[in-house]
Amino acid sequence: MMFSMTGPLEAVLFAAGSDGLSLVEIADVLQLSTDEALQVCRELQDQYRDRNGGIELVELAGVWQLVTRPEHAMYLRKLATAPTSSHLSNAALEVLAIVAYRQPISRIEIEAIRGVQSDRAVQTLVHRQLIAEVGRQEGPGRPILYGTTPTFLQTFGLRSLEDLPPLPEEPEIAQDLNLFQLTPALPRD
Amino acid sequence: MMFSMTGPLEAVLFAAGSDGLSLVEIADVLQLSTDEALQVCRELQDQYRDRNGGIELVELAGVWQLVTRPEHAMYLRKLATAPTSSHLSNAALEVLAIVAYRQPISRIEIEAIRGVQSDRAVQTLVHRQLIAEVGRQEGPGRPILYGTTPTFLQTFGLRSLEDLPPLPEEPEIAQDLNLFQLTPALPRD
Amino acid sequence: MAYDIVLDQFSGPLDLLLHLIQKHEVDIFDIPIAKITDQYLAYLRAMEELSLEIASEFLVMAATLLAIKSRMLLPRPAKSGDDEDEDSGDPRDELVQQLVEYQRAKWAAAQLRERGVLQSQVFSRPPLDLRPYAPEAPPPVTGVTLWDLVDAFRKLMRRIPQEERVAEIQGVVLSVDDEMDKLMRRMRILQRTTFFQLVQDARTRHALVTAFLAVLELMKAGRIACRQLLAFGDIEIVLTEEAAEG
Repeated sequence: MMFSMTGPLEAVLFAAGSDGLSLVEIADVLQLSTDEALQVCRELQDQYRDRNGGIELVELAGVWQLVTRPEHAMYLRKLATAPTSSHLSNAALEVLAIVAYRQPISRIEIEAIRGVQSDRAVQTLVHRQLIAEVGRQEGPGRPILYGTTPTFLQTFGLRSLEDLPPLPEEPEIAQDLNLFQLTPALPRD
Repeated sequence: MMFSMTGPLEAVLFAAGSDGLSLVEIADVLQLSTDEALQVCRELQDQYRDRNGGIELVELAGVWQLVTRPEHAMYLRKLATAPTSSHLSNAALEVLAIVAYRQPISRIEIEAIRGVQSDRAVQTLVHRQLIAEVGRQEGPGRPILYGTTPTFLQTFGLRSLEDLPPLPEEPEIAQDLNLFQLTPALPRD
Repeated sequence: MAYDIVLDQFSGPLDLLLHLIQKHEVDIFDIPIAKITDQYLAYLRAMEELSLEIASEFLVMAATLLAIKSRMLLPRPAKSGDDEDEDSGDPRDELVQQLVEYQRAKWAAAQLRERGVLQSQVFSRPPLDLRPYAPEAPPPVTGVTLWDLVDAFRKLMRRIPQEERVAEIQGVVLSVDDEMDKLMRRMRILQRTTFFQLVQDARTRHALVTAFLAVLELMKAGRIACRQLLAFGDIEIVLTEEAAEG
C-alpha cells in the first residue's frame, strides 16, 4: 500500500514546481499521516537512486522538491543558451505590448486581456529583463505587478515611455469617455 | 549509449516544464540527430510506462513535455489549478468541432451547419486562441477562414489533427442518436 | 407533458429538432413531419408563455417545418422535364441533410469535450528558472522593432471579443484609495502624462469614474497637478510629490 503512493507523490511534487512541498502539505494532499508521508518520500528517493534518471528528490530546509541531478547541468546550460532564446515568441511580444501600455499590471489581468494563460511568456520576459516586478497589487494574494525596464526602452530605442506610439483607437472606451464631457463631441460634417 | 541518454532527456524536459521541447530542440541540447532524439523519447516513454509512477512523457502539437498521469488528478486538484479551468459552452464546442474537421472554414459556413448565428462563439474561440484566421475565402467580401491552433491541440491532448477521431459515416450516426442525449441533469418526462 | 427544458439548453433549432426526433424514436431519414412540427411549435409556444425571448432562428425553422408539412400534403408534381430536379424530390431531403451534417458536428463536439476533460486531468509544471545555468546576462533580444510591438497590440485588440473589451477584470473591487495608489505608481514611472493616458485601462464606466475621482483626490492632496494647455485639449498631469516618496 505504501509503495503505491510513490506515484501520487511524484505527481504532486512534479506539479508543485520549484516551490516544493513541506511534509505537512504532502501528508495533507495524499491524506496520510506525516510519518507515512515521510516514509513515502524516502521510498521515492530510493527509487530515483536506483533508476539513475534525470531527476531526484531532495529535502531542503524542510521542503521536499524534485530537482535535476547535478551531473546533467551541462545539458541545462545548453538549454539556457539555446539559439531560440535570442528572439521573442508572438506570445511574449503580445504580453510585452500589454505590459508596455497598461503598466503596472498583474499576470491575471494580462491573462484576462489575452484570454489564455500567460505565465510562460511573463517568465520569459522577466528572464530577458524586459519587464520586472514593480510592486504588489492590493487584495487577496497581493499579486505581482509588472512594468517595463530600462532594457525594454533600450531594446526598442525609446527615450522614455512617453515615446511609445499612441494606442490604436478603441471605440467603446472613447464612447464612455464622452460621458465626462472632457472632450467636445467630434465634429461631424 | 542510447539508453543512458534518457537521464539527460528527463532532466531537460523537467526543466522545460510546461514549455516542452520540440524534437529539434531536444536533438540540439542533447547533441543527437533528430532520429536518435526520437528514439530516446520513446525509450523514456517506455520507462515511465513500466515504472507506473506519477509522471509520463507526451507529445502534444509537436512538443514533447512531461505531465502528471491522469489517474492522479484527484490529488492534484487540491494543489493546482487545471490548465483548462474555464470550460467552453456547448455552442463554442460545436463551432470548435466544425472548425477542427472542416478547416479552413468561414463563419457563414459554420452557421450553415449549425443553423444558428455563431459570431459570439467564433469570437470566444479566437480570443481563447483555439482557432485563428488562416486565410481569406475568394469571392464577395473575402470572408475570413478559420482553422485550429497549436493551443487547440494542446488543450485537447492531440499530437496533430490526424489524432482527431474519424467522423462516423452517415448511416452509422443515425443509429447512434442516443449519443446526443441532453445532459442527464435535465428532467425527462 | 411539461416543457421544462428551456430553449437555451438547445444550441439552435437543429439541436431542438434532433432532440424531438430522438425522444420520439423516429427515423431521421423518414421524419413524421406533421408530428415533429407540432411538437416543435409546442416548445416554442411554451417558451412564449414563459415570456422568454425566442431567437429568430427558431422561428425561421418553424416556418420551414410548416412549409415542408404543407408540401407533403400536396400531390407530387408530375415530372416535367424543365423543372428543377430538387423540386421533384422529397420536401424533407434538404432538412434531413442538414440534420445529419449537424449531428456529425455534435458527435465531434462530444468527442472534443471528452478529450478536453481527460486533458484537464493532466498537469505540468512551470519551467525551471534557468538563470543559474546561464551566468552571463541573457542575449539581447534581436530582430524586433517598436512596430512589432504596436502590431502585436493591434492584433490583440482585434482578437478580443467586442463585449469583453469593456468587461471588468473579475474579482477586483475598485476603491478610490486603491486607484490613487495605482495612479501614483504609474505617475512615478511616467512622471508626466495626459489624463487619457493615465486612465487608459479603465475599461468600464465604473472604473473610469473611480479613476476620475482618484485623480481629483490626488490633485486635492497636491500629489499631482493638472493643466490644460488648450481649450478642450487633453489634460496634462504632472507628478509633484516625487521628492516625498521617490
